[in-house]
Amino acid sequence: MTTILEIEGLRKSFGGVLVTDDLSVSLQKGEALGVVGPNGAGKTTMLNLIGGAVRPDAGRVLFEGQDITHLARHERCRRGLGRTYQVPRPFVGMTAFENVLVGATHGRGKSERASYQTAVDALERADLLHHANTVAGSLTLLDRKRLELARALATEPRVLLLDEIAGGLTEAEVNELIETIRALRSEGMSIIWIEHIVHALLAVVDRLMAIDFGKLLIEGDPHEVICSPEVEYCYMGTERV
Amino acid sequence: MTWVNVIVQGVLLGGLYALYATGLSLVFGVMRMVNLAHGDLSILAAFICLLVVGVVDVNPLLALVVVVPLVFLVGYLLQRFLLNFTLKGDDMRPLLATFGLSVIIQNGLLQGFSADSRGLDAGRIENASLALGDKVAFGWFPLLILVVSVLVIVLLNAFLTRTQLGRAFRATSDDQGAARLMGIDNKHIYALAMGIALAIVALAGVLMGIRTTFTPGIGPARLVYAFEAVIMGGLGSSWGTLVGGIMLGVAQTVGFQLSPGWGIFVGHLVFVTVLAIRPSGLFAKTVS
Amino acid sequence: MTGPRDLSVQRSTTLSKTALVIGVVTVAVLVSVPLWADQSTSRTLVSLLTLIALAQMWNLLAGYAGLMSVGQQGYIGIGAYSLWLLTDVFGLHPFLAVPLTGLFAAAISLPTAALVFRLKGGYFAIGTWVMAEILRLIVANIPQTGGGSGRTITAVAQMPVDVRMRGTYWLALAAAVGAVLVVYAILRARVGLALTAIRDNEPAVESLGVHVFRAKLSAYVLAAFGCAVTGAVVYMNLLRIQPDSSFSISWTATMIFIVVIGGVGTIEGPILGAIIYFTLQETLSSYGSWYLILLGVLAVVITVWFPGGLWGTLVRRWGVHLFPVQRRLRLGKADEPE
Amino acid sequence: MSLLELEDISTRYGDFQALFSVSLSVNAGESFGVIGANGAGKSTLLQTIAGLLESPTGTVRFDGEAVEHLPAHKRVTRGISLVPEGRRVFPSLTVHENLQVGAYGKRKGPWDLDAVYGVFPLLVKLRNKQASFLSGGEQQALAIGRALMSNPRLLLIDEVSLGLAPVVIRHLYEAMADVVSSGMTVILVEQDIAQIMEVADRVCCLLEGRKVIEGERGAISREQITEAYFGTRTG
Repeated sequence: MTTILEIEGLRKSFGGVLVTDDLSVSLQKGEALGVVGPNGAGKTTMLNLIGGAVRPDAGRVLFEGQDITHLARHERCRRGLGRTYQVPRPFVGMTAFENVLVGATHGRGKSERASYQTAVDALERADLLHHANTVAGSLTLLDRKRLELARALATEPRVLLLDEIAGGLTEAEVNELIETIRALRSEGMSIIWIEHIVHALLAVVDRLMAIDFGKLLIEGDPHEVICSPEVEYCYMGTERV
Repeated sequence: MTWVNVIVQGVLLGGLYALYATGLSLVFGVMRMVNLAHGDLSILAAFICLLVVGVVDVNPLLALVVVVPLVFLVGYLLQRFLLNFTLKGDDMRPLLATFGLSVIIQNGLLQGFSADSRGLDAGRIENASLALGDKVAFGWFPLLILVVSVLVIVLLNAFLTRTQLGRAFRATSDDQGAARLMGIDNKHIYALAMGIALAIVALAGVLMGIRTTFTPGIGPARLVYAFEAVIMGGLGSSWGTLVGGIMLGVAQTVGFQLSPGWGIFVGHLVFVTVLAIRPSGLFAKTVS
Repeated sequence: MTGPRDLSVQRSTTLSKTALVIGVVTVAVLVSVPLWADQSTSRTLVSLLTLIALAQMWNLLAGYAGLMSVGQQGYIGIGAYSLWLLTDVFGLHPFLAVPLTGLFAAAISLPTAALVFRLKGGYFAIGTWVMAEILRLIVANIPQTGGGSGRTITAVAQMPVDVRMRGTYWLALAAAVGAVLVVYAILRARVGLALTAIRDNEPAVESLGVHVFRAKLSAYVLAAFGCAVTGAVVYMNLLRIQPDSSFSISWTATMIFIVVIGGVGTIEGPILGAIIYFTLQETLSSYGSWYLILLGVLAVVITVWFPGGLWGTLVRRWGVHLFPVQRRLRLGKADEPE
Repeated sequence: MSLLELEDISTRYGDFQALFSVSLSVNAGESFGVIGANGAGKSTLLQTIAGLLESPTGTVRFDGEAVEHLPAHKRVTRGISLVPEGRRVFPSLTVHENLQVGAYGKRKGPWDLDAVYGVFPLLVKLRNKQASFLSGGEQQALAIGRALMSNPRLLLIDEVSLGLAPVVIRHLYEAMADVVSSGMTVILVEQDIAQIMEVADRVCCLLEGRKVIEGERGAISREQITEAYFGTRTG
């Protein structure tokens, strides 16, 4: 296996509070990596650092062997990093199809006509094709989450960053989503998935890591990690105040 | 005029700009809104003062007692019953509305007072000056303006940090939704902020009217100077705004000394330079 | 996953096809105006056409790129002064010089953007104003341009009147039709997709590979180009350039009034707005200040209570689009989307 | 007697309906728990009571008076106070100033700076610290203290435990037990069922914007709650 994404010694603080502290992770090609940790542990910041929404104070991000630490967000997307946001950010005035088309054209630098098929495929894989012509502003939460996924897929990423995509969904909806992500994984997509719903993660990921206070606590086999004292420690409690 | 003297004059002029800028900055701080009619409202205040002085023959400085509260009221009502409605949705709406307002005020003044130059006569203090040695001399009145602007900044800071209402201003600025949960009526706070900002600007307008002459059309330039002072000083820093105003004043005075046509231009040039080198301003609060 | 299939994307409606036909006929008639109408008619139409062109440019900035500029007068002034430079100084034929003025403005707009793009929202607005002022002050202080009192563009003034009038008319028509078509083409193209997405949710767009800065910059540069060319057309008629009037904020005020009245963020709005503004101007401008006060009140009332302007209100009520930028997906019968 | 009565409350955000004709009543002195999955409408319910939302339909009666037309700030002066989701302390104000702003409505009552510092002693040494530099648990304590400063008769608390370590949550719940025992009426929203079953006298569960179960703490079985929580029957 080859490493597709690697972060080395990432450090980031906001207003004096260290949210990412010397974090290093590597992701193999075709691997699905799950990330757990309490709220405020720095999980989303980690994705922001990888996706380029936030620049680190120290450390490097390597994608396919190249240093992308100082690349702008759109550049990273074009290189093959796709991401979804925890709170969906649809372009409310455009239809689902047009939303996805933004990713399909700009994410890959293709002409619009050449992107139609990509957009349709992305909608279909995210199970949103039946709402293609619905204005995004009137989609339900589940469909907005699907739209997030479809837009990211339309950029044809090699690494997909998922931020709590299952949060707020019902059990049945979560199960549908698991199937979708499983299918992506079996097609060879590399995935980093932050999620609170642990059973969803366990159903998909090859490897799990737990972080707290911006630090890596433990990583390894998903079941072992979940049962580890470190994870129990951070979920079940110690003095934090 | 020696260069030392030029710089002293510039610093004094900067006091006036800082006064304009403080109002602009207060409104932006509390409601993230830029009032494009800011300068025109200060000229409106100068004309109101002219009217007051014309009706009851008093010193314009005394007329401030009427003008400032009146303009405060105008600001309050304007925000409460017009501009508050533009704060929802597209952030271009307050700009468009205040731009329209600017055109209304300018042309209203033009209609009422013609395009002639006016001035306010405050008597002897206008021309009294103090000589330091035989090289430097400055007018008492420009010095008074600088003192007033420092005083306004001190008082405003004290208001914002020491009083319950001031804390409500800052709380609303931080998170208006959470502020409402504390029993704070954000619409009232916005209106008060506009009222206070315009009261400050009214003070600036009248002082400027005493210092120099004015016409209905010079409002936009006041807005531009206020803006340059705010950006140079750094958003959210009241003393930065004072320094920004002084820098602009000095740059313009030095420019005028070099060549009368280029004075304002040198001011813009200093602004552009700061924007290019330090876009967050000289004294920007660190983002937390 | 399925392979390629029968898909098509519908981008027009019956109404828009009708509108296209009417549009083509209208333009054809407009092209022929100088051949049969008198000079005052074509002179009047030049004013209307230039208003449409300017409003389209401002709408591209404010309505699509989210850039509230109050400094477009800077580029109009550049258009006026570079027309003089190209004709009187470099000896180019005025008709040839008009389109070239846009290049000057585009060149100036790049470093300007590098500065003003550092400012956001209302401060961006005042920043653009400062830039226009800087241009005005430079021009006013160079003796060669005639300084503060300006000068007459001799090469244009010395043209035979009927040649100048006809040429100016066709240039104005080209500017107006060109502005509409270019904005329309942009919105239907990839960059239009990006601009519309930026308008809806700017932070999310970058993660989808959109170069937000470049999209906004292209709109800004294009608007500078368009304003300069249109400004040059205007001065083909006015003949006399002067810093205070060529770089006057009232140019931008006009654009703002037109777009606000007509409806920001649509192509139809600025056209409609220009016609209304023009009618008001023709009937009421003799009232001077009162007329401008009325426009100000209109702008405030529309902004506060009818934010979509006239066309926006029509769209909300009847859903009409004469220039559709939609992309409706059509698939085979079995899985037709709702 | 009931202090708060909701009748037929429906709330929508644009095209999305978050609550479907929810009715419930809360008695004075009671602590009432609202549970449900993410997105079930719990926060929306609290925001509706607090008056933060634009146009809910239905009636909100507080102490016998209809308050649904009152804006949020006026409900505070009547005695309804919300500790919002995500704490939302004023980041640029100090801890002390945050508490002072809490007393903006000038309602009389037992809660003042001393009383709040008494319940949350950890805030004392932080009093001059800017709120943005506080940890999650400290911010939550501050948010609750700030709400208490308004001397509410009804305290609404949205997800105390969100993102906090169990020990911290335990501390906060201990502090809140003091508040409840002082006779304050409290509505707590939680995702964590176990936590709420310890504190609440009565609970209701929301599922996709509808109230699916309501009753005394002892009267509902864990299975009933799990079923209501995940909607396993409705699937």
